[in-house]
Amino acid sequence: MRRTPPSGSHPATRPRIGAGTSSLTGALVLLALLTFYPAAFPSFITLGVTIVLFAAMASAWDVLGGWTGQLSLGHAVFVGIGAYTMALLVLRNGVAPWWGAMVGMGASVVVAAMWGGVTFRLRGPYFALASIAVAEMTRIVANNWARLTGGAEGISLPTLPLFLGLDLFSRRVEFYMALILLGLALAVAWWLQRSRFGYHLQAIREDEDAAMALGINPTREKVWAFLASAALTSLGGSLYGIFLGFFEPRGMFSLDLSVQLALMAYIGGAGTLFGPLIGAGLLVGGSEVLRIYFPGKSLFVYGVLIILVVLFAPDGLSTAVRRARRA
Amino acid sequence: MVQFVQIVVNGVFTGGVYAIIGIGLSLIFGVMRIVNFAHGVFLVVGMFTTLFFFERLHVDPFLVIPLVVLVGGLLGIVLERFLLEPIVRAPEHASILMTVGIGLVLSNLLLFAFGDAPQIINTRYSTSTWHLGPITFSTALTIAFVLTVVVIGGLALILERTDLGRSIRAAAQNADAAELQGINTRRVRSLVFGIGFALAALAGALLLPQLFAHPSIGPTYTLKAFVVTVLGGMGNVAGAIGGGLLLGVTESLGAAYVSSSYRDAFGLAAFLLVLLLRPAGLFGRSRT
Amino acid sequence: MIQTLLALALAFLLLGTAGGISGAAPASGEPIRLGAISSLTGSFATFGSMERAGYALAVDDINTAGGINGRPLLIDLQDDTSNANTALTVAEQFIRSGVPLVLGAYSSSITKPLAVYMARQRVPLLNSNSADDSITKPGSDYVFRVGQNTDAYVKPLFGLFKQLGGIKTIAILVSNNALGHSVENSLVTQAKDGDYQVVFDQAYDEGLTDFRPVLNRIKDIGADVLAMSSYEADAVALMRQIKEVNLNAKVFAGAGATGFAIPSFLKGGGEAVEYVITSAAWSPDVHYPRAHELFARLKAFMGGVEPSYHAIRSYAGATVAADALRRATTLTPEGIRETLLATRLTTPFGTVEFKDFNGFHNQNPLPSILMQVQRNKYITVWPPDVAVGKVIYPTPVWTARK
Amino acid sequence: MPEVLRTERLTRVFGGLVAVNEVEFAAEEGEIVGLIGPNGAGKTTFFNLVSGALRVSGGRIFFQGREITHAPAYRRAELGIGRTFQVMKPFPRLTVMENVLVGAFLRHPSRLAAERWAAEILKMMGLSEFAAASARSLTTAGRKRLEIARALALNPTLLLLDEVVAGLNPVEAEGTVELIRRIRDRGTTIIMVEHIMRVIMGLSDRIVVLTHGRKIAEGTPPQVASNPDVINAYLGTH
Repeated sequence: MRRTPPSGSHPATRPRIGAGTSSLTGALVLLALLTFYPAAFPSFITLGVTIVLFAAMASAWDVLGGWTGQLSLGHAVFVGIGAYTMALLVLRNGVAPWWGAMVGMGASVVVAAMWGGVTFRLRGPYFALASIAVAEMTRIVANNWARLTGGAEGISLPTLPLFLGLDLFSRRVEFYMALILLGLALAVAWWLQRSRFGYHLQAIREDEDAAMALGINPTREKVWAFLASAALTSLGGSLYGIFLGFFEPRGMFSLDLSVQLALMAYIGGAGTLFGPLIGAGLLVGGSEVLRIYFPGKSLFVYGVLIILVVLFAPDGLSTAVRRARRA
Repeated sequence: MVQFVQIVVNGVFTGGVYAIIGIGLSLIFGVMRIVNFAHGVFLVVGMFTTLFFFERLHVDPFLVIPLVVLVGGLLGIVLERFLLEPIVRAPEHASILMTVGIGLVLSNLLLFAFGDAPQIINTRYSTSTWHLGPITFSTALTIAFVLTVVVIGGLALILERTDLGRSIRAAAQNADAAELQGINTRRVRSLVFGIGFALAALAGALLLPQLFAHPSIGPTYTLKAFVVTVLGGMGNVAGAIGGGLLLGVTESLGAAYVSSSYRDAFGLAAFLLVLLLRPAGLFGRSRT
Repeated sequence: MIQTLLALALAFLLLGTAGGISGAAPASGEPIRLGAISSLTGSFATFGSMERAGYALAVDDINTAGGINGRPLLIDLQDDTSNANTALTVAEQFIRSGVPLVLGAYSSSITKPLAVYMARQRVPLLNSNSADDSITKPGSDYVFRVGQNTDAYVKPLFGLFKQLGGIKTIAILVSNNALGHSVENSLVTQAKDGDYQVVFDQAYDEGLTDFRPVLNRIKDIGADVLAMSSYEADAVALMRQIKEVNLNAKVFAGAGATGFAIPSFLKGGGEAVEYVITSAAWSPDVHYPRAHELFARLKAFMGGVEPSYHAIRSYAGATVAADALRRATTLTPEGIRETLLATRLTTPFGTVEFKDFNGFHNQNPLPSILMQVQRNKYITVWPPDVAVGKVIYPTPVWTARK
Repeated sequence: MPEVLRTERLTRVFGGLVAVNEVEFAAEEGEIVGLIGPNGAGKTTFFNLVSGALRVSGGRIFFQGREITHAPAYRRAELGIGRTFQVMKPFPRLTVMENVLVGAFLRHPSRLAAERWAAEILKMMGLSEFAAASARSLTTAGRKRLEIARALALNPTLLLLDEVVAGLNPVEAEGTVELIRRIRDRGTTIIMVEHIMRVIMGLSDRIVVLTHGRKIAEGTPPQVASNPDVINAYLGTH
């Protein structure tokens, strides 16, 4: 499983340290540009919300999956907890959705702490398999525990209070909320790129034994990464719940959703600042294009794309592009 | 009591089929360290291959099994050569992504070729039964079970007695060491993936007379295969048999006496417990 | 990356022209465009192709007959890829492009978020084929349903039970999804109202389906009726295993239509599905005008594949939409909504009107029919006024069959 | 001289095999102790036990008088035990600088200070010109140095070096030997495993010999070299 090192060393052309400022500028410019999206594409705001929201959730996934190298295929659990906690508190207790989202975030963090505490002793594919099991069990419980979740028939959100005078059901409002969330996720990724904690996570990803020999407590750092990842994903889930207005356990806790988040990050470039964003844009935007140009064949083309990316850009597109630029 | 025995018997027979789904996955993981997310789709490919022969040539599904196995084996070898061999040194997530992509492509090819309606075939033994005292046995399931036992026995013989089997086991234990001993691990990987695909296809052929084929049903089987493999120990071929039987019986008893709506959860709970408490599987020796 | 962006932009421009269905017809002038959303790919694609056939033939017929007051009708059918996000994306584009009415979607799991969105946008949604009660109960002013809801599927069963007599206990086994639970709820409520005893009530997980343990339990308990609800292939597997474990009941009922009421049920199930009674939205042998003829045309359109009732309901949906467009004074969403309220139209599917009753809102109160499998054919046996055959009751025990 | 490391009856069993068998070992501050023995003698296992990468099966380990027998590896690194890996474990996707930085963060939480300290280490190890290169692009010699650099970034009291000279050409080897001396001169205690006798005999103040997991001899290089048990152990296995 180890990469054979190319022989011969060469001094690098440009140091990575200090590159943080330029990527920060890039992120800010990008976010600023995106604020014009609803005005530029008024008929495609829904698509925009989906892309930005999934980009935010994929970035959140990436904190654990990309930066820490712990492949989770169960992140839909946090999407589901975020959506359900918010919606159930709105429907049953009349709690405002933003407070509901906060409670959901808390619940997600608690779940992540237990989940991580128990399964982080597993390494490699075993952790991934365990995450599938946790997510599938959560889905089954949510599907059957009708008294808590409304069961397989799902729940809908007919009305929501105004948020600071804004209608949360307006696609424009949803777009900007998703954008704020994306900004938050990018900020976290930017910080990970250069902070001590971020380097700890990367060291764990690269080699857990070597990381331990350098005084890093992998379980503790992984759990922290998981908590951050879960909290952000959960916020995304709350927003996704509002966006859909109706949802059921089968969709919200689905393995498909978990795999999608991972795919977005990997295809764009896991453990990079913009990778998950690029991946989400490509997969969500791309499948809309495919739907129109290859009616009925979009999933097929999607599969071919995944294969091509793995063969020719195994570290993701953003990494491949950066490498091509350097060469 | 009779009913209990009946339910356990059902569980054992279903478990036999689960075992054969799991063995291929386990073998592939053991030698290649690849968690094959396309495994269920391979099974569906086997179903449709069988269906093709059944409908075009009007041959009994159980009689075309050698053909199905051959098709599966060849497909597996080709896939390995062109798509998995190039990324053999890449990090593990690459192989997971690759198999996800392969699964999507294969299931959509099936969709183009066979359409999206679920395909059900009706054979003489699809609903027939035989009896042993008060216990009823499904004929289709019995044939499937017997064939499973034969195939697993054959596979065990190959692994234990032949040079190929020794190469496979050596590669599974330590690829680098096997390479040093002059074993062509590249060839072994291709063969193993071929065998894995063939076993999944075989499972598809065995299941077709009782269940249905649909291009998008693959992931359900993939998940079952994961559970079986983890219960038995990833990479432990013999363990997969135990894992399959255990899953079959657990689900049967759970569905009958607890609740059928939690059926899949019982298997998953066992899966998680085994992962955490005995990562080498219930039937494996710990390697650390 | 730039190329992708370009492709995206181009796609945006093209969208809206893709997938339009309009017949070459006497009607001329600027076409009137409606949106339709269905699952042409993905897990619901079987039904999407049925809906497509229904819409296409309806547009043909409408335009041949002079269109909408002389203008041709165009139904812009877009694929939601069996995914709610996509359906919402498409709906937004429809609304922004000024479509006054949207038809769709197929699956309840997509129609429900779509309905929530359309109601907020104040553009009417005309649904033909989603069964879930909650779409029109409580529903909204902007959501209209042509097809039967699950309550309506279950109701005639109890009518039949009452007539047959000798039925006291019911066992319920449904798939563990929205449709299954919706049917289950209707069954439990109506059983209670009719003083029937529910002796077994469980859902099963879809997918790899070994029903034997559950069926053995039901066999142990014993029930006069086994009422089931399943998608497609599960229904066949279920009946096969019922035969296998030798589980007998006076009535085997497919209470939620769907898997029990489609042609592949007969083909795949063979003798195992004989005598099964299933609710159904429609059958080609019912006495509605042009029903037979339409069935034959749909079959031809689909290249010989036997159409299910979904195709007929989509046909009816498009017909109802055209009727509302003809009567509307203004072709605005609000105008169409108001005319839809006054709909009363006889279609090959049956009479369509939108009523408020029992908590339902803008729901077509058409009852569903019951069909029994006799000699591997569906024979309509209920309600008496449309029945073409007699129900065989009680179901012969397995050992007594040839 | 104060004692830095001591093991008492340290034992590790794998299945039926006793890889390290009741080994009594001690190292004093500022010492270079050589650990030698034929292949499979248990040297690397001994390192893994001391660094915490493996759990002990029996016996105790003391570091600066404090028992660390059951402390996890990262805790031992915090206390001041640095190590290199025989099978090198660089962080391949990180740059050489970042590799060292990860270790430097242990004593220097602020990024600026950590960077300064890492740069100092790189300079000392002669890796400065590769600071921005990715770790996977280094040659074997470069990686071996990186291993040492990363361990040094911890500012360890005790450094465990596992075959850092083997596999280098004579010039590179000479450089590394020189480095090891310099590290010791800064006051770091070093225990090293090395197959190249010339190197270990030249560097070590004291040598401990393991065979089949047992300590069979201990003493200055000349004492060990003339010990009949040691000669026998080496000749006996070849």
